[in-house]
Amino acid sequence: MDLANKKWSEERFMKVRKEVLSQWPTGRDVDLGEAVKYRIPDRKNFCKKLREAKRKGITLVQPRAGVAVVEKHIELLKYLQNVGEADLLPTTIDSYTRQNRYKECEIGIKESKNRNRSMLNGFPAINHGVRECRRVLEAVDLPIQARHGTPDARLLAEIIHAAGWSSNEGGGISYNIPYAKDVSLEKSIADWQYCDRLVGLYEEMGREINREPFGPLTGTLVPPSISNAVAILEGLFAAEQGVKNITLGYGQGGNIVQDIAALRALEEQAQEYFCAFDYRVELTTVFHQWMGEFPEDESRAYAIITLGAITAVLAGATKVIVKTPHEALGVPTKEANARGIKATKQAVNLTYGQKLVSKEIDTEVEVIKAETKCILDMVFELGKGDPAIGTVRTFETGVLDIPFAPSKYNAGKILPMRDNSGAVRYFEYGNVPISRDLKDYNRGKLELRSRAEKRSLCFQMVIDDIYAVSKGALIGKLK
Amino acid sequence: MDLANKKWSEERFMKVRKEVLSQWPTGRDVDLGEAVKYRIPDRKNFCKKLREAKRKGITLVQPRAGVAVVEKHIELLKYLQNVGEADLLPTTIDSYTRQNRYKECEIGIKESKNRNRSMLNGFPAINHGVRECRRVLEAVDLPIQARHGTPDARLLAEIIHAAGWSSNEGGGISYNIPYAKDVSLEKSIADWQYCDRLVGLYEEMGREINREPFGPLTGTLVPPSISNAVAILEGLFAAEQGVKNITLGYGQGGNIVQDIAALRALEEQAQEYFCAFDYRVELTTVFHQWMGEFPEDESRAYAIITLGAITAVLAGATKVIVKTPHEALGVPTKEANARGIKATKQAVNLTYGQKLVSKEIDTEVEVIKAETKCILDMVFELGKGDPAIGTVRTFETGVLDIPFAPSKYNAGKILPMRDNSGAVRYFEYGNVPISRDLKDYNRGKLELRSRAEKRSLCFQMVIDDIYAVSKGALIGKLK
Amino acid sequence: MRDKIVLGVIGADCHAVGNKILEHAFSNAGFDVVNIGVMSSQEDFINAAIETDARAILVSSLYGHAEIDCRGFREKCHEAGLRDIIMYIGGNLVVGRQNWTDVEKRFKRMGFDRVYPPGTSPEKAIKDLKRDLKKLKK
Amino acid sequence: MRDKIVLGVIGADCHAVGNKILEHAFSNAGFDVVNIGVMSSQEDFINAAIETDARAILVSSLYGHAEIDCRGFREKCHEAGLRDIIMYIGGNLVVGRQNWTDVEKRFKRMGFDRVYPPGTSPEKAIKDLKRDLKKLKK
Ligand code: B12
Ligand code: B12
Repeated sequence: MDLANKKWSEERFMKVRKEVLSQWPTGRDVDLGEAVKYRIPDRKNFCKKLREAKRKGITLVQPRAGVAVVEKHIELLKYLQNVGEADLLPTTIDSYTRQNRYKECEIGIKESKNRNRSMLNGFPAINHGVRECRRVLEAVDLPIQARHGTPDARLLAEIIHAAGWSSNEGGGISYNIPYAKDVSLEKSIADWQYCDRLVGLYEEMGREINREPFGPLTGTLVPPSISNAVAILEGLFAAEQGVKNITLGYGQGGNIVQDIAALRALEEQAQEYFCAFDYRVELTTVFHQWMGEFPEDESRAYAIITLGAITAVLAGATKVIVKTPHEALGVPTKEANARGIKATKQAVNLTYGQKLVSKEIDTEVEVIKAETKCILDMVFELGKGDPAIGTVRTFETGVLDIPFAPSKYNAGKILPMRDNSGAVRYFEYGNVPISRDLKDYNRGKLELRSRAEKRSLCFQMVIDDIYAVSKGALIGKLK
Repeated sequence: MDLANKKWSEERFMKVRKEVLSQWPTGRDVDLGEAVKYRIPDRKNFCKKLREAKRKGITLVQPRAGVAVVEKHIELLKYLQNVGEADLLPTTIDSYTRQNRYKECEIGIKESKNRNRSMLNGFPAINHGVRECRRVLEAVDLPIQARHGTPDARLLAEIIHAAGWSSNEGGGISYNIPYAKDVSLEKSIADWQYCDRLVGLYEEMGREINREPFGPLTGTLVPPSISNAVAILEGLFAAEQGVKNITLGYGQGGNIVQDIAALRALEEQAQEYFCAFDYRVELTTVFHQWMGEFPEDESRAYAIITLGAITAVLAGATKVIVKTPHEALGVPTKEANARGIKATKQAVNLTYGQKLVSKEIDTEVEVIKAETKCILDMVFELGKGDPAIGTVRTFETGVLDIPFAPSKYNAGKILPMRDNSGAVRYFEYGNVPISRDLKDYNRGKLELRSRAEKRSLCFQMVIDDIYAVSKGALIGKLK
Repeated sequence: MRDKIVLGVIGADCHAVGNKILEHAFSNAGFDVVNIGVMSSQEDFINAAIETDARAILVSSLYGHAEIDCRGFREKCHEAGLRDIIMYIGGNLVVGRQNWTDVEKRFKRMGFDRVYPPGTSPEKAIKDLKRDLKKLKK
Repeated sequence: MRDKIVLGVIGADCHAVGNKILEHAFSNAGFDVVNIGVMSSQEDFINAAIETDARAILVSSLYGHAEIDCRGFREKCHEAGLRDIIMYIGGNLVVGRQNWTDVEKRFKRMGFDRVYPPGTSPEKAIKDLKRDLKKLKK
């Protein structure tokens, strides 16, 4: 395998770059020299905002949003900024762009204009090109980040960073396995090395850019040690390519103690790995409000959103990504989106300065770190010390396994399940190399539920758990 | 003083009763013998529902609601039951009834019918009388509780219990000092002894009825030890008159640790006092979602409602009283009311089974209990062992003092303030006899805030704190 | 000389927090505030205004019964000889959420000079009152 | 003999959870499910249906692009000789929240026999499919 967790040479990068920029006509407009000179005010700089928030112990609030047509997208972002009072802006990229199907984007843009409603589920940044993306940034007063789900985001990264967007979400694992069906990890990890190297280059030329691996993966009952292992790996990949400002993330599971513990474990353990590899990175964290299925009822959605916001603060997250009361039904209107932000801001401000210290949290931190270490140890072992090679091999063997993921490069053998307090545990391990004692811990927790519900642990309980939140509870209990 | 915490003789009760029942024509329809025979199904029995919830560790959800006209009130309650999925029903009584101004109720009812909108802020149960109140109960499938704020609720208690409503909120302190201007405590405590004795009589005749002192008082920055002291006193008053099923309450302050601690302290300490006096009562708890000023924005209101619901569960409350997204603007429509319930139910079900154990909580429990004991010790001292007499004397001397209360029988000398984590502390003590070391604890916490905000502690901070939640934060910080 | 104003909460309404803050704010702003507190009747307001020779009556009503409580208030002021006293009202005036322009109209028709929606800041009313008093003095 | 059905998620759509549950539910209900998974093209569905001689095609689309992705689907089935194959579609079919009857109409016009709103339970579709198949066999 060609892959290695090794900083790309300038030669290799530039060679690939030529090809990348020719993938679509707008690639021609990318000019690195010009882009570095383009001045971005501090208030639109993702890294600066995150740094300040971390210093002050504040949790910033960021929505998701994107529509097909530039004017409408600007209107949307301004609304979220002015009415919603967002702290950071996103631009969610549409699904065709994510699959590099730019021709279909053209159709989507045209029809969106004709019908005066967005036919795309996001903003097709590549089709719009550098100039238009810059116009979006200039129209707002906050930093913009691209949020997507693109296995090969090389051209996208070129265009958005040239436009001055100072953060890019994604990673070679997290934007492949949950988002694609047959893209190999060799390819996606290499393609994201490109994205990271691009950011590294900008850093070397004096422009700060933030990178954020996508924490929640499939958003559906992911055990914290799985998503933390992936986040740490992607953090290492990014750091190796010269990325200096990294935000690692985690998606709300619903059990407050486990969620607080998971984010704390992630931050501490990632820092340990960065130190071990001597990477100097500025690390911040992001907490995603519930990424699984939502109920249709808006009042119920608000409750989930608020629980997420509160947990984010108690976990000490640098930012929180917001869901909306329309989540179950479809891409939210700008009004619904703003409502999600407002509820989140209120909750964040109500809990600002509050801390929870508890032995239970400490225990969960230890458990999550230990499980994560089981996985990462095996990654390094199979990769003979190289985490990139190790990642590919662990997925091949099902050592790393993401529940419910669509990719054929994912074993799909593990099954998660909630315990009796709603914490997500391992039910089936597949080949995930969790140690004996930790398996006992998981099993013990699940047994309590089994006893409480008077049913033996079974696949139906997993299904019940998937539906539970949207049906009004955390745990899929028998009535 | 005539008052004493002593079970009323039957003779005394019956003598007063004659007078009470003649206060308004509908009093004539109250027939204790008939009322005891009137069968109430288990599902409409407050005591049974609470007992079962406590056993299962569930937090029940109860709204507030009441309109002037019977048909509309039935429609409202059925909606909250069927669409809102409330677990327990209320009937909020209008403000004229609370002041025994039944003639004004007549006007309100008439005009409400004419204009086809409620001109009263609640249900005038006395004017409607036993038969109509019973019609309300028969139209629904859940227990009904009267919720009001009536210093002299004797006739009201007679009518609602005769109608089969199996719970009554209130107490001689909590429905006087925050709700009236010049009703003496001697009178209100005696009048509530009557209400409690009536419940005691029902119990003796085999009908279970729940009583619930009103925990939140003015709902505005009340230090937990003040409201807990009042709740425990009213619990003792009720128990002495033969009440067997008591729910003690507390209004959300906003700091999660303090709120959990306050409810735990209340339950434990009340139980200690009941034991000391050899009262056998079944004790449950109620947590009130934020009782202070709300923001007008509905999304923000949802966040407060949800935080309250979550805290209620973490605190182990037997039930939670729900606010609505319309709170800041006016009595909610039935739809808005149901929305508040749904958000609460979702939050309650998401957190069901979750527990928080922490040293910080334990410390706060100790502090609150110790402060409460300082106050109660003085009540017993001034009352020469009688808590009723002691209550009157402590209010006279400002030993018991409720912040922002309208009553002229309240000293109004204490001032509360939030500390840097949002917990409500004593800033000015007036004559509240908190011991030196506890004062140091309070002061220490406030000093942290003073330093963080770089302003010395002052009255403006109290005002800022009053407005804070409605302006989007817990603490009234300088920007 | 400081202008005298009568402040209070009308009817059977016990909401005391806003009243205390309004007293504080108007005093700080240079008014001589006669605060008759919660649960005050029309007569309480009128007597206080006559006794203290007040320039304005500031009525609060939070609990929703203001429509009933304020009926005939302006007329009674007239009868009592308070002819050009300024009358403001604010709070949560009606039961429930209603169209604000309708509510305002209703209360203006009842004789209030200014009618304030829920959540009005004291500062706004202070500014208005200073302006209205200046006009009156001219 | 168990009825064969083809199941999949159309277009560039990666939502896999519902697809896995549908497979489980339809199998349990006695169908022989050919699950082509996420990110399947019209051709993928058609080929699978032809190969397996399926009675029905069940299309999921969660991500909002179904209108574009399903264009001409029925016609292509016809061309491929799948003349009376049953076609269902469900999920979050359009971008955003739209009037459901409009959406349903739009997709029926495209040739789908049944169109399901967000959050439809598998049980509902299983019942419908059994009924529709029975009708077809008569
Ligand atoms: C989990 C999730 C994800 C995960 C998916 C992981 C994975 N690979 O499976 C992640 C985070 C990766 C993701 C990504 C995206 N998502 Co998504 N996602 C969700 C979410 C929260 C839950 C989906 C889910 O798993 N539900 C649980 C399963 C059991 O239910 P289900 O999928 O609805 O399927 C059931 C029923 O619908 C029905 N059904 C489904 N199909 C059919 C077909 C037939 C014939 C029948 C009878 C029934 C039926 O039966 C199924 C079983 O019960 C939904 C919102 C929601 N529903 O709450 C959004 C949602 C579907 N996602 C959405 C979008 C837009 C995206 C993204 C484009 C980007 C984004 N905005 O984040 C990308 C998609 C990229 C791509 N190329 O596809 C939108 C779609 C918007 C729209 N249609 O207007 C939604 C509605 C969220 C929203 N409101 O914006 N998502
Ligand atoms: C705290 C509170 C209580 C406490 C009051 C304690 C006390 N004694 O003060 C308690 C719990 C006891 C209580 C009881 C009741 N309350 Co209450 N209460 C509230 C709440 C949550 C906050 C009020 C408050 O203190 N605000 C803080 C202060 C600073 O603001 P404020 O009072 O609005 O006053 C400010 C402005 O309005 C303005 N202002 C006020 N008056 C005036 C006048 C002028 C001229 C001007 C210029 C400005 C002005 O300036 C003030 C200072 O900034 C409000 C809802 C809300 N606003 O969130 C409900 C609310 C006022 N209550 C309400 C009701 C109905 C009641 C009850 C009848 C019963 C019930 N449903 O629970 C009883 C009243 C009994 C009675 N006899 O009066 C309703 C009124 C409904 C309506 N109008 O449609 C409200 C709106 C809640 C609701 N949505 O149902 N309540």
